[in-house]
Amino acid sequence: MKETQQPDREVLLDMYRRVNLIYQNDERLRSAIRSGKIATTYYSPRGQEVIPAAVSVNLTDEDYICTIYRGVHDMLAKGAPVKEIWAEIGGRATGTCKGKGGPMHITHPATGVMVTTGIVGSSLPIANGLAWASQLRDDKRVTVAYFGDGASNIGAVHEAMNMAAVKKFPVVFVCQNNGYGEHTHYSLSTSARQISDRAAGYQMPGVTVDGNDPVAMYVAAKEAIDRARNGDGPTLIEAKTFRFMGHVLGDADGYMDKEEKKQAMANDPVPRFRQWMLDQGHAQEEQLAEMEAAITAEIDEALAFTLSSPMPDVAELKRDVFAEELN
Amino acid sequence: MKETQQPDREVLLDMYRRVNLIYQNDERLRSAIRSGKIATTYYSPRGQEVIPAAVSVNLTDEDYICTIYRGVHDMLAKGAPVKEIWAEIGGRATGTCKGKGGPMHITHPATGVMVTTGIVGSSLPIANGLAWASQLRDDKRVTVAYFGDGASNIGAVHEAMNMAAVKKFPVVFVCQNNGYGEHTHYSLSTSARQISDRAAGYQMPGVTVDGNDPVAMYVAAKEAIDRARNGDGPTLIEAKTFRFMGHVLGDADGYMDKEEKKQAMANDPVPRFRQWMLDQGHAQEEQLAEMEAAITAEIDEALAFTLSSPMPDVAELKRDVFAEELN
Amino acid sequence: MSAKVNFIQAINMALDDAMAEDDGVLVLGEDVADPQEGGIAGVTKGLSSKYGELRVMSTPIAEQAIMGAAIGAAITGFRPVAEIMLMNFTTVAMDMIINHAAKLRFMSGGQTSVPLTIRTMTGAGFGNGGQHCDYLEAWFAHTAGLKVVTPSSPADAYALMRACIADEDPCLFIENLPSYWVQGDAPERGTVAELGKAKVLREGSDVSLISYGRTISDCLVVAEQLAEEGIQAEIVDLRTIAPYDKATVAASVEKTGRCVIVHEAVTPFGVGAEIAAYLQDELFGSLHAPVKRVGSVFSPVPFSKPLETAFLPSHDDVISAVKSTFK
Amino acid sequence: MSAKVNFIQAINMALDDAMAEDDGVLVLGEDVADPQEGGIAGVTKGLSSKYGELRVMSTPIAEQAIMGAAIGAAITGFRPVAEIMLMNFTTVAMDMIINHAAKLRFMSGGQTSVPLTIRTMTGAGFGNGGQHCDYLEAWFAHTAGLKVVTPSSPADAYALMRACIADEDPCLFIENLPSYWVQGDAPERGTVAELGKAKVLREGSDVSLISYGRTISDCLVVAEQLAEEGIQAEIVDLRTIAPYDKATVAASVEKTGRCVIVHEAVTPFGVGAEIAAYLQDELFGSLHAPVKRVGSVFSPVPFSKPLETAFLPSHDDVISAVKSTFK
Ligand SMILES: Cc1ncc(C[n+]2csc(CCOP(=O)(O)OP(=O)(O)O)c2C)c(N)n1
Ligand SMILES: Cc1ncc(C[n+]2csc(CCOP(=O)(O)OP(=O)(O)O)c2C)c(N)n1
Ligand SMILES: [Mg+2]
Ligand SMILES: [Mg+2]
Repeated sequence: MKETQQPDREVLLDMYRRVNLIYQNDERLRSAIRSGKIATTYYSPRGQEVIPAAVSVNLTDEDYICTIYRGVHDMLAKGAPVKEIWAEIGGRATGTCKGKGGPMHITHPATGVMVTTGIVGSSLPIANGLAWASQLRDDKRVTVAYFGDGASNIGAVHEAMNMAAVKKFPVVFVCQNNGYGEHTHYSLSTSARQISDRAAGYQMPGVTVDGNDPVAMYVAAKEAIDRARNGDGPTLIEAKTFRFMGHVLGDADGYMDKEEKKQAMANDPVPRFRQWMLDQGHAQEEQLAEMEAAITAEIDEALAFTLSSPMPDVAELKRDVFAEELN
Repeated sequence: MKETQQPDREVLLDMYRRVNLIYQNDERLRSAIRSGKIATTYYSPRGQEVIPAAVSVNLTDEDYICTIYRGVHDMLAKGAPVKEIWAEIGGRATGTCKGKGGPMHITHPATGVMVTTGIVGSSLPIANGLAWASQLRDDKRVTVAYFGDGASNIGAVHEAMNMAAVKKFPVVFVCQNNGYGEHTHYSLSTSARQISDRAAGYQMPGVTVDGNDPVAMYVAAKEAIDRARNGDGPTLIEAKTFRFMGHVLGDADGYMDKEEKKQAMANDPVPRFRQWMLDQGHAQEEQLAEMEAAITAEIDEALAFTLSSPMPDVAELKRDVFAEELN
Repeated sequence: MSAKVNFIQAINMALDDAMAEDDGVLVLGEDVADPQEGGIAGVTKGLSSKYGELRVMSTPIAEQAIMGAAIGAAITGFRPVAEIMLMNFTTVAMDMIINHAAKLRFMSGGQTSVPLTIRTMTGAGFGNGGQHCDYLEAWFAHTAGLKVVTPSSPADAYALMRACIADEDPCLFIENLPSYWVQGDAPERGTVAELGKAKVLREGSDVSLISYGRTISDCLVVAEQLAEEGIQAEIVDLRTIAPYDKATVAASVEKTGRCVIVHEAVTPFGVGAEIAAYLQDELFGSLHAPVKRVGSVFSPVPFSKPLETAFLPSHDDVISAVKSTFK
Repeated sequence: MSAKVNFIQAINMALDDAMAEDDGVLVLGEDVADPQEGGIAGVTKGLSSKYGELRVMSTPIAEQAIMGAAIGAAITGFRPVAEIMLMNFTTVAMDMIINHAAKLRFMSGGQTSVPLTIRTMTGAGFGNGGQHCDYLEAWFAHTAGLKVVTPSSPADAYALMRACIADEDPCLFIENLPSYWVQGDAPERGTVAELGKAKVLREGSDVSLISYGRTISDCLVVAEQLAEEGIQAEIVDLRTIAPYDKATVAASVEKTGRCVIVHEAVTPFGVGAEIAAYLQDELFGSLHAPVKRVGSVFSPVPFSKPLETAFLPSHDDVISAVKSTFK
C-alpha cells in the first residue's frame, strides 16, 4: 500500500464541520421526532459520523453516492442541503423529493446523492451503473456505495462486487460495520472474520479500518477514491463503527450487549475528534464553537423551513409515476 | 490439511464404473437426440465425469444432492436409475417425474437426488435446507450442492455459503469449474483468481482441485464430506474440468478458444482414468470390458424402455399442482 | 370468549400451538429468535426459548437463503414457517418462491412436496414509503402451486395460520402491519380453518362488498353507513385469495346483484380484476350493475401523510362505488 | 416492402439503428457481445463489433447486477437495453425492477428517471419445462411506473423496440422464443411506434379477439376458420399491455358486443382478468355475452410434449370460447 498523505489542517476542519453537522442534525432530528414536530420512522446514524465525512472530503459534487435508509449522515457529508433534507423527512412539498420519497429515499442529484434505498444491499448494483456511466463518459467521476455489515450477506452485494471487479468500475464500496443488522449481532449473521476478507474473492483491494478514526478513515477513503479515479477499479472498505441509537428510533436495545454498547458510547467519535483537533492544535476552541453555532443556525432554519412548508398536493400522486402525468 | 487415505481398489473400480456409466450414457443420449429418437434440449456433462463419481463414492443413498440442468452425471453418479432418467428425458409417463419435469428437473428422492434446478445458483440455498433438516434430525446425512463456475457470481450462491458457514450446515458446495458459463469465458465473468478463494470470506475451508484427477478429486471430496458428517460445517470445492460439448447440444463453440478446447479434449479424463487403472494394476482389461458391456446393456435397456413407454396422460396437468388434484 | 388479543398475539399463539403439537414445525427468518427479540414486532417472541434455536432460527439478511433453507427442509418433511419481513422483500426471493417452492411438486411428478408457510407483512399507513408497503398478492395468486391467505381478524389469523402450516402446499400468509395491534376476540386454541373458504361477515341483500385483510374493517364501517341510507351490504371476506371461494362469492353476488371489490393493492391487474372477470362471466345477465373495483391509486406508495391517505382506498371511495351501482 | 425478416433480425435492426442514432443507447446482458456470439439466439449479434464492448457489455451471470448497472446508467441519462435472458430469470432481479427501476422517478419527486428497456424472452413450445417458459407480464403490469410491451410481428418488434428505447420510463419488452424465427415483412427503418396504442389487425363485426404476442398468430388462424362459419372476428393486438389502449379495446367490443381475450399466461389473475374487468364495467348492458378468457392451463409449464401442447391455449379453445358467446 502506498503512503497516502495525511489530511492537512483545512481538510481536517472540513471533515470536522461535516461530522458536527451530522451530529447536530441527528440530535435535533431525534428531538423533533420525539416531540412530535416531525412524524417519521428514523434510523439514526449517531456514532457513524466520521465515515462519510472522511469519504466526502475526497469527493466533489460531481461524484456520486448511493446510500441507504440509515443514510442521512452520508447525504449531509456529501453536501446535500439541510433544509430540503429536513423538509423531505417532514413530508413537505419543499423536500428534496416533494415529500414523495421520504427519509428512506432522499435524492439530490445536484450534490451527487443519486439513490437512497430501503432495500438491504441494493445500493451497490445501482452504484455500478453510475460508475459504468462514468467510464462511458470518461468523466473521472467516482461513485461511492454505502451499505451495512448485515447487508454484506445478501446476494446483490456479491453480484455487484464481482461485476465491478470484472469491469474495473470506478466505484468504492464502503461497508459501515456497526456490529448489528437490526437485532442481530455481526457474529451471528456474518461468517467472515472481517468483511474486508471477502474482497480477495474478487481480486479487489479490501481494507478494514477504524471508521471512527478520522485520519485512518481519511487515508483509506482517499486511497480507494484515487484508485477508482485513476481507472484502477473498485475497493472494498470496511469501516468499523457503532450504532448508538439502536436500529430504529425507539428501539429498546434489549438485544444488545450492554458492555459493548457502553464502551462504544464512551468512545464517542464526535467529542473525540473535537478534542483531538484542539489537542493537536488543528483548531482553536472559538473557531470550533463558531463553526458549530453556524451549524446550529442552519438546522434551526431547516426546522423552521420544514414546519412552515406546505404538504404536497394530492395531485402529486399522478405525477412522476411516469414522465407523463397520469389522468 | 490432514492426510486423507487414498481410495482403495474397490473404491477406484466403483468410481470408474460411475465414470464409464456417465460417459456411455452421454454418448448414447447424444446420439439418440441427434437421430431424433428423443427430442430434448441437452446440456452434456461430457468431460466432467470424474467429479460426481469421486464425490458419490463417499455418499450413501441417504445422503442428498441438489444439482442443475447440466446434472445428469451427478444423478447417475449418485445412483439414480438409468431407465427412469432416460424415460424422463424422453418425456415419458414412466420417467422419474412422469415426464412433467424433464431433464432440467429430474428428481429421485430414493437415491437422494432431491432437486434439479434450471436456475443458475439455486441449488445451493435449497441444499442448505436439506442440511438443516439433517441437523434437526441428527441423522448424519450430508448434502452436496453442485453448481458451475458461472453460477459462482450470482447472489444466491453467496447467501447460501454465508448461511451454511454461520449455521455449520453439513453441506458440501461443489463448483464444477468447466471454464465457461454459456458463451462467456471464466476470465470475463469471474473476478476470483480461483473460486475457492471466496471460501475465506466465509471462514470456510476452500480447495481447488483437478476435478479430472480421480484420486485428487476423491481426496478432496472425502475430506469435505467427512467434515460435514462430523458436524464441522461446509466446504467449498472448486473442481477444475472442461465442457467438451459446449453449452448446449448443437452449440457451435465459436466463442471457445480452439487451442484450450483441443488440449482439454486430448486430456479426456475418461480414457485417462481407464488407462491409469490398467497401468496401476487396479483392474484388468477384461474386467473393465465386462463392466462396460454391462453398462452398455443397461443403457440399451433404458433406451428401449423409454421408446416403449407411454407419454403421460393430459390429466397429469391437473395433478401435482397442489396436493389435491385440481378439477 | 370475551378475552381480546391482537394479531401479533394470535399469530404467536398459532405458531406456538403448531410447534407444540408437531416437532416438524419450524420457524426461520431475520431476528425471529429470542436473543433478537422475536422479530421487530415480536410476532415470534418466546418460541425459541421454548423450542430451541435450531427449530426457531434467526438468519442472516439473505432472503434467498431463507427461502432456500425453508424449501429444502420442507422437502424432507418439515413444515417451516419462513418470515420474509416485509412483502417488498419477497422481490429478492421470487426465484425461490416461484420457480422452486411453487413448482417442485409438479416438476418432480409429485415426489417432493413443499409444505411451507411464508409469513410476510405489509401495508401503507405508517409512512414507510415506496419500498415497504406494497401489496403483491396478485403476483402470487397468478402462480400455479401457491396458496395465498390473509386474515381480517386475530381469531382468523390464528385459524388461517394453523391451516397454512397444516397444508401440504406452500402458502403465503400476508399480515397487515398497521393493524397488528388491533384487538379482536381471542381464537379458540386448536381451531384450524379450511383454506379456500370465504366467510360472509355481514349479511345484506343489496350489494356485496368483497374484500380481504385490513380493508374488511373499512367495509364493516361503510356497511353501517350504507345501512343508514337503506342499503344493506353483504360483506364477504375472502380469507384465501388463491384459490378463492368462487361458490361463496358467486352466491352472494347472485343474491345482491351488485358487487364492489375492495383491496389495498393498486387497482389495475389486481385481485379485483380476477374476481370481476369471474363474476361477469358466471353471473352474466343477472347483475344489476357492473362489478366495481376499489383499490389504491396507481402509483408507488408515497411517504407524505396526505399523499399516503389519498393513495389508500377511503370509505368514501367505497361508498361512491357502491352508489354508482345503483345508478 | 417485400423483404422478409424474422423477429431476431428485426430486434437487432432496432437496436442497431437506435445505437447509431444515439450514443446514449447501451446494451448489456449475458453473452450479448460478439466474442460471446451476441447472445444464445444472436439477437445482439454485430452490435459490440460496431459500437464497442463498453456500450455493448457482456456481463457475469448476475441479474441483479445487470439490472442495477442498467438503472444506474439510466439515471445519469443513458438509455440502456438490458437483457434478462429468460422471463423466469426476472425472478432474481425483481427487487431492482420493481423497487427501483419502477419507483425511482416517483420516490425522487421526479429528479431521477430511468429510461431503461428490459428485453426478455419466454414462451412454451420448445420443451424447456417449468422454469423457462412462464409469462409473467401481469406482475409487471400491476406495477406503477413500468410499461409492458410485446410485439406480434417482426415489423412491430422493430417499431415497438424503438419506442421502448425512446421512452423516458422503464419498459419491459417481451419476446417469444418459439416464434423468434418466424418471418414477417421487414420494418421500415426509423419507424418508432407509439406506446399505449393497440392495433386492429383484422376487422370484424361479430366478436373481438383481444390478444398480444405469439397468440395473435393463433387468433389470425382462428378468425379465418370462424369466417368460414360466418363469424367475423375482429382482432385487436394490444402491443402495449400496460398501459393498455382502453379506447381501442372498448371501441372494438362495443361494436361487436362479444369478446374473447387470449394469452399464453395462465388464466387466473392474468392480463385477461384486467381487460375483462374493464370491459364489463365500461360496456355494461351492451355486451351480448360475458367476456371470455382463454389462457394456459393453471399449472407449471410441463416438459413432455403432449402435456406442453395441452397446457397451451389451442385454436379449439379459442373457437369454443367464441362460440360460447353466441349461446
Ligand atoms: C432485502 C431486505 N431485507 C430485510 C430488510 C429489513 N431491514 C432493514 S434494515 C435491516 C438491517 C440492516 O443491517 P445493516 O446492513 O448492518 O445496516 P445498519 O442498519 O446496521 O446500518 C434489515 C434486515 C430490508 N430492508 N431489505
Ligand atoms: C438466473 C439465471 N440466469 C441465467 C440463466 C441462463 N443460463 C443457463 S446455464 C448458464 C450458464 C451457467 O454457467 P455455469 O454456472 O458455469 O454452469 P455450466 O453450464 O458451465 O455447467 C446460463 C447463464 C439461468 N438458467 N439462470
Ligand atoms: Mg449494521
Ligand atoms: Mg461453467
